[in-house]
Amino acid sequence: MMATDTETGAGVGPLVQSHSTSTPRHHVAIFAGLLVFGLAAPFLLYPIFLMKVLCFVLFACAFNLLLGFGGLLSFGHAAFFGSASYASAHAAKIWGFNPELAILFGTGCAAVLGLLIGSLAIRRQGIYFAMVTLAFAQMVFFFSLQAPFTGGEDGIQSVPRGHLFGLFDMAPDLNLYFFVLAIVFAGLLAIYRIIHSPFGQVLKAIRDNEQRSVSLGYRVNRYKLLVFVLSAMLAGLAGATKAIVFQLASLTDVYWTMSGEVVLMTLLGGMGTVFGPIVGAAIIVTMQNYLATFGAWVTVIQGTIFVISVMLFREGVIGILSKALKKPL
Amino acid sequence: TDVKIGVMNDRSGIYSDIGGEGSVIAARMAVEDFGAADKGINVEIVSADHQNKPDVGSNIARQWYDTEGVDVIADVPTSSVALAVNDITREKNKIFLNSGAATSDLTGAKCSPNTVHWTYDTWQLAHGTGGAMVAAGGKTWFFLTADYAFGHALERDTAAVVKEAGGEVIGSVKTPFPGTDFSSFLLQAQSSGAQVIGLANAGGDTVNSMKQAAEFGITQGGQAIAGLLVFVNDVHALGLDIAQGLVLTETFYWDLNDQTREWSARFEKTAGKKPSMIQAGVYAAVLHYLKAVEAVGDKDPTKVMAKMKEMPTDDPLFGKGVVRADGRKTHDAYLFRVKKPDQSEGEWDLYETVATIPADKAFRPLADGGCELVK
Amino acid sequence: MFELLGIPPQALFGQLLLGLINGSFYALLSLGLAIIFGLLNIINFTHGAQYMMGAFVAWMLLNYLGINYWAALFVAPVIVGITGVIIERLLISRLYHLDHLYGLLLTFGLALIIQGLFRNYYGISGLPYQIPGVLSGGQNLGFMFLPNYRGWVIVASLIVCLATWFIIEKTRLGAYLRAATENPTLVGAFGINVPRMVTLTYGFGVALAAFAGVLAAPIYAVNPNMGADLIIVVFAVVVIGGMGSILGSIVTGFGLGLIEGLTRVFYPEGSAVVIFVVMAIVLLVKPAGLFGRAA
Amino acid sequence: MAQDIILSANGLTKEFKGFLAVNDVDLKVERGSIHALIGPNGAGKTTCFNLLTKFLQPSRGTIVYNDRDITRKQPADIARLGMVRSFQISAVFPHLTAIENVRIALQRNRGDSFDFWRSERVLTEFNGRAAGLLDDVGLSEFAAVRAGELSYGRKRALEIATTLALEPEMLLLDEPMAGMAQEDVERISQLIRRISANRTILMVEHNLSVVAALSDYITVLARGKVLAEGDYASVSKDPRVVEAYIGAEHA
Amino acid sequence: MPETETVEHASSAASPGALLSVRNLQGWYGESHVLHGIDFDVREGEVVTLLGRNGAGKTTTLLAIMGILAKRKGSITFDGRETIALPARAIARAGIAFCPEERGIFASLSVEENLMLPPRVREGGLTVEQVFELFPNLRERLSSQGTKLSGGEQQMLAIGRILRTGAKLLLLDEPTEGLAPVIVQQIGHTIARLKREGFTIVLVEQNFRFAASVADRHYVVEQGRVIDTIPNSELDANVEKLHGYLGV
Ligand SMILES: Nc1ncnc2c1ncn2[C@@H]1O[C@H](COP(=O)(O)OP(=O)(O)OP(=O)(O)O)[C@@H](O)[C@H]1O
Ligand SMILES: Nc1ncnc2c1ncn2[C@@H]1O[C@H](COP(=O)(O)OP(=O)(O)OP(=O)(O)O)[C@@H](O)[C@H]1O
Ligand SMILES: [Mg+2]
Ligand SMILES: [Mg+2]
Repeated sequence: MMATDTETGAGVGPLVQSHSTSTPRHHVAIFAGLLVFGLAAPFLLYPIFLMKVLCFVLFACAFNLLLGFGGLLSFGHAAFFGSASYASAHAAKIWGFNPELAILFGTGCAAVLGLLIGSLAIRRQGIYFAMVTLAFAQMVFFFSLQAPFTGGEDGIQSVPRGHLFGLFDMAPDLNLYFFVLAIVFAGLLAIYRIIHSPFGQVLKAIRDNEQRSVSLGYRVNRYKLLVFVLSAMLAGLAGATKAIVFQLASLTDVYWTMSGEVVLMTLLGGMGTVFGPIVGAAIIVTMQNYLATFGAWVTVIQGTIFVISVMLFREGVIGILSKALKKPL
Repeated sequence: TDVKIGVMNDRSGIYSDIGGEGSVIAARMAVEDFGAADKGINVEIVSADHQNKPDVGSNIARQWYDTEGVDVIADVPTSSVALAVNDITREKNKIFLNSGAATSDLTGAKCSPNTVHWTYDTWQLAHGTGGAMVAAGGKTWFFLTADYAFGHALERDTAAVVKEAGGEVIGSVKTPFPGTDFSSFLLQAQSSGAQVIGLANAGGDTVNSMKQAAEFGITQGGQAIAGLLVFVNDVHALGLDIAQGLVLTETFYWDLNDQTREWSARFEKTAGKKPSMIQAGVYAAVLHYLKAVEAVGDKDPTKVMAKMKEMPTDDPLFGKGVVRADGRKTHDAYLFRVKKPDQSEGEWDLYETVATIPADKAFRPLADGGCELVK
Repeated sequence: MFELLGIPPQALFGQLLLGLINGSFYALLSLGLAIIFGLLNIINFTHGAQYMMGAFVAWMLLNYLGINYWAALFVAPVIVGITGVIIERLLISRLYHLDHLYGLLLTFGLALIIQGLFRNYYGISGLPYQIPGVLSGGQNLGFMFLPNYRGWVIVASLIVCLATWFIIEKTRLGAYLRAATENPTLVGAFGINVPRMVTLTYGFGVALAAFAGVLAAPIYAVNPNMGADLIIVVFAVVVIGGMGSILGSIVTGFGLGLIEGLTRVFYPEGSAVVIFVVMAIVLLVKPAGLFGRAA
Repeated sequence: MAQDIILSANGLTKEFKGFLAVNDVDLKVERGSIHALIGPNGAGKTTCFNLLTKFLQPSRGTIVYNDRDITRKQPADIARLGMVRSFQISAVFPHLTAIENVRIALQRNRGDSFDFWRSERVLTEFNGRAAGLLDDVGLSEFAAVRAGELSYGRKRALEIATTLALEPEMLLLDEPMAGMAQEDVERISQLIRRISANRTILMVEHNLSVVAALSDYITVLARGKVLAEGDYASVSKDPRVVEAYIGAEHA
Repeated sequence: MPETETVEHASSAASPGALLSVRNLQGWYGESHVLHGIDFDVREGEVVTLLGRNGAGKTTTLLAIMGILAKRKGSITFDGRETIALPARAIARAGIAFCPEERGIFASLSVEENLMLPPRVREGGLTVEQVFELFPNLRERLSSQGTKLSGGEQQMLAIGRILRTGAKLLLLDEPTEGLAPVIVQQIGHTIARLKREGFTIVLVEQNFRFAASVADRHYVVEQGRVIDTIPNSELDANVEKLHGYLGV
């Protein structure tokens, strides 16, 4: 009793599955399937919508790296998503960077910001960690609201999509789509590798029992910082890409509700699963897209969906599926 | 011809009462009143909530144009969203009938050959209210400015008017947006001793700051309050007890003449309340657009836009007017004063007209806007 | 911008007093939130919506049933508290064995629903609620004009806060509550009806929010969005005070009201962010918050 | 033979808000020995452990390990210097399987595992050693079971296996036998004896038969101070120790 | 709590004189079936122990009796009442108290609050003064935070607080774990005294010697079943067998 109680109460544990050491074959198959779907999708669906989904998929997966596998609940991930989006929009619009460089620049900014915020935040745990990240994110928001180059409420609009490597015109949606697909897919593979690396194994241990990890000689703060920076950087990659896709960087990207949204995506899909956040992000973005026509009822419908999913599918779509199939997904 | 009109506005946030579903109703009324079906024009109306976020708005606009065959986007309050939609409409060569947004940039620095800005703008508000107050003796001003682009623009424009008219701005304070508690800022305004406290904010911010000004006895102390962007719905929400004596500018009020009264009564039947000037603007703009389509016999945006600018406007709500080369629609504006409770004869009997500002004075002169379309 | 010397001390007093009034709301709201978090381990994101419901119920009582402000001050919290009890029994009670993230998600969803429904029925412009007759007018304090009603807000909130603090920190009930937070199973095994206690506590926390809502109704427009963004600020207050510390959330609530008030004078744009700056500093220096017990 | 001291503490003191939990303790642990730290509950044994392994900062005093002053080091660095501890309340990684628990420790010897770009397949090289260690503590059949589902006693055994995986030069064991069934006590005792061959062990234990059987030297703490020192025979006869700790009835 | 007449139950096997009767008790953790039919009886005023290897199911048995194990089946009669379906709080009110293996001291409560936490369910429990006599350490650390106590002190606190409640039946899960020999002896005396005063005790113990010194009867648990019963008086004769069970 007491043992089970403290365990389930202690953290994100129960949903996290322990993976065997070798990459399960069905994971390879799923990745391949996702890629095929990604390649075919723009011929069936609206490419801009798909790109939005892709950006949020990457964002949610980056967040899940920190929460589901690092055991750290950041409530300020919008800071990285948004600052990267501003940075890449600025680089592309004002400095005339090519899209790949603008995105790289944005990602770099997010990583630096992640290093700054992370090195302060990881000194705290649990809900306090969440709150410190939130506090810093609010400061980033404030900065974005006040700083001259961010355009305040208007944001940075009319960002040029430019030419990839100075060669390929990114203005046609399809061209841009395949570029974005490549970025996001590479991002997902990177995350997968991080999770299943020796580093990832230590992360799991730290999340399970930090004290014990210390006593075994692990300098846990460095691990936490590294995963924080990696997560911030990948979130930044998503944000920077989004700015180029929509030709816009705005306050929405740095507002706290964005941090909340990514939590929702991750939970809805299944925290601590590899593929959950992908599904979660797809569901939420689709929902927002199609609910827009319901007008004032949008929030009511959205709220109802959250309540239902918490009450009935709390392990997330993929979490449940994974249980049913008895396979880690 | 088949025409698809997208009404995009805030349907759940702070501007949903002045636009929202009411704007959709107004657009539908325009289609009916025009008798589109009889004239062989098939009109479909869709709507969406942009949540006052430029990213959401631009997303919807893009999708509407790309995948849903929308020809015209109407309403779009909130300046930042309006500017985003302005860009996309130009890129896709469609038509944007803005009624809800305030920024005068839409017909100035950022003007577009595809946009008509119908109802009002910051220049007009500043000149209407600011000019009138100074003329009435309010020489010293203190601004409560909502801390975002719209607030800044409104303050800047009004301050310019005040100075031009011989008044003086003795202070201003930027208030976090959106805010609920303005007492601290009002206290600063009070202790500044300014004759006029200018509220460079909108919606809930205006309502709350008015309410609290009354609570702290600011108007009793002899200071006047100028609402730079106040809608009839705000006054209705405040109640006359608090709002009485407030001076403000609008370009439409339901009780102006028989035509507006008749139309507003019909509107009220479906919407449950009197129309705001934004909703009136949506009606008039859609009506004018349909007339142009009929005249051209085609919905080609370039041709229709040329027609809209060439053809004088005429509708029951704003009377006769023109769409200028920069996209600005001009018409008369009115300076209103909010009635005292004992003057009011009904729930919506809220304003008395102080002055009518003729169309050519009400809006920024064509040459001053810096619009590239004006040679 | 920093006109420290330009501000006469008189005006400063006025601003501090206003800060204290805001602090009263922070204290009341964060107190409710702290109690709920402390016991249920749930970050009650519905708190803002429940505060708004308090104001709305007061408005409805007046407009539909003719029940005046003073009665509403008691009736509205009870009604909203009961809705809280229902929510707890029906929904939240099924989440205790899970990570507190789920509670957050659920209450966040509920907040969306509640706010959306009120928006649909009552619009967004807000509804007027008059200051009760006895409290209209105000006192000229020399340095400022203090509306009577605002003075009442400070008094009422202080009384309620202190009474609550006493119950939780100084009585046996409080010990049960705190113990149940840590290990409900074991407390149940001591013969205490933990589920009922938890339900009532949630109801009480919600009632506190509603009480703040009724207090707020005459000052701010009764508006479906009035609590929407508040929750995050109030939550910051709870964290600064030290999670689970009742006294901490009360003192911090009032204190932050003051700090925010001062910021409004010296750097008004910053008043929305100052609480978070304070929070970051506090947490980095004192990890468990100002009054929190170290873990 | 001249004493070869691996770990020594001088004037070690820890004060908690006016309460002296450890009060001016001098401790010398000889290399290669099994040194027991015993004493009544609340005597300050665990606190001593926490001080030695830097989980707590001493209020006063110095700690020297292998001729190096470690008084100001971080806990993780202590482990890196070869001094590893176990915890009084069992400490495992509940969501990892038993073998993964051990591997985490083995992995540390690869150097710091910051390589997030490598596949975790590189870790399979440790499987053999990990299985061997599990076998040593009698857990081989539980290799694939999640640590959180093991019974209490087995968790303790797993903890020891994990500790041993680091091949520490010095081991600090806090009540390794607590909560163990008789059979395990035997097994773990033998295990400790076996591993002590080339290591130093400092151990807190209340099971006197284990202490008697295993320890070369004993320090008795009471109320934060050293009460007596010596081998089991002499310490167990010390009337002060009998009164404060062993009790009259103990055989 | 009024004494109720012993009611005849469907589970006819419940022996009439027993205060606690456990029949065919099954228990699960989630999916995994841990108890496979535990049977034993305790008469009023007896001390019995459950012995067995690690993981045999001793703790789980206590959890099931206390009503904390979520999934349980079979029959548990206490004082003539069937309690298998009751919630933990009702079982506690009926007069059973439990001292968990992990001690369950509350970090957010002071030592004093921890001690005073469990409500009295019946007359006849120890007074606070008597608890201090038994465990003098506690008196000194009264205002300190509960979990700041040393491991052994926490154990004392956990035992002390349920002695206060006056529950008739005490379930003690390894009460001597981590305690100094002097204290173990004291607890032995305490148990003997509680027994004299009419308390009934179910003890889970690893410390065989200790168990032998206090108990009337030993039940040997293996893989979720009681496989043997040994009265304390016959202990000497059965030492070999017992060692076999426990693997000594
Ligand atoms: N963090 C702390 N704050 C305050 N007091 C503490 C703290 N840690 C330990 N103590 C006190 O210091 C004393 C020594 O505790 P310690 O845990 O070292 O005892 P111990 O010798 O290990 O006892 P045991 O054999 O029961 O485990 C105890 O009285 C305990 O209450
Ligand atoms: N929370 C849990 N989830 C799943 N299985 C569990 C859990 N707790 C215990 N078990 C399993 O149930 C069985 C019985 O455990 P229990 O704790 O009752 O043993 P015990 O006899 O008390 O052992 P010990 O002497 O080690 O305390 C063991 O096989 C154990 O692995
Ligand atoms: Mg200890
Ligand atoms: Mg056990």
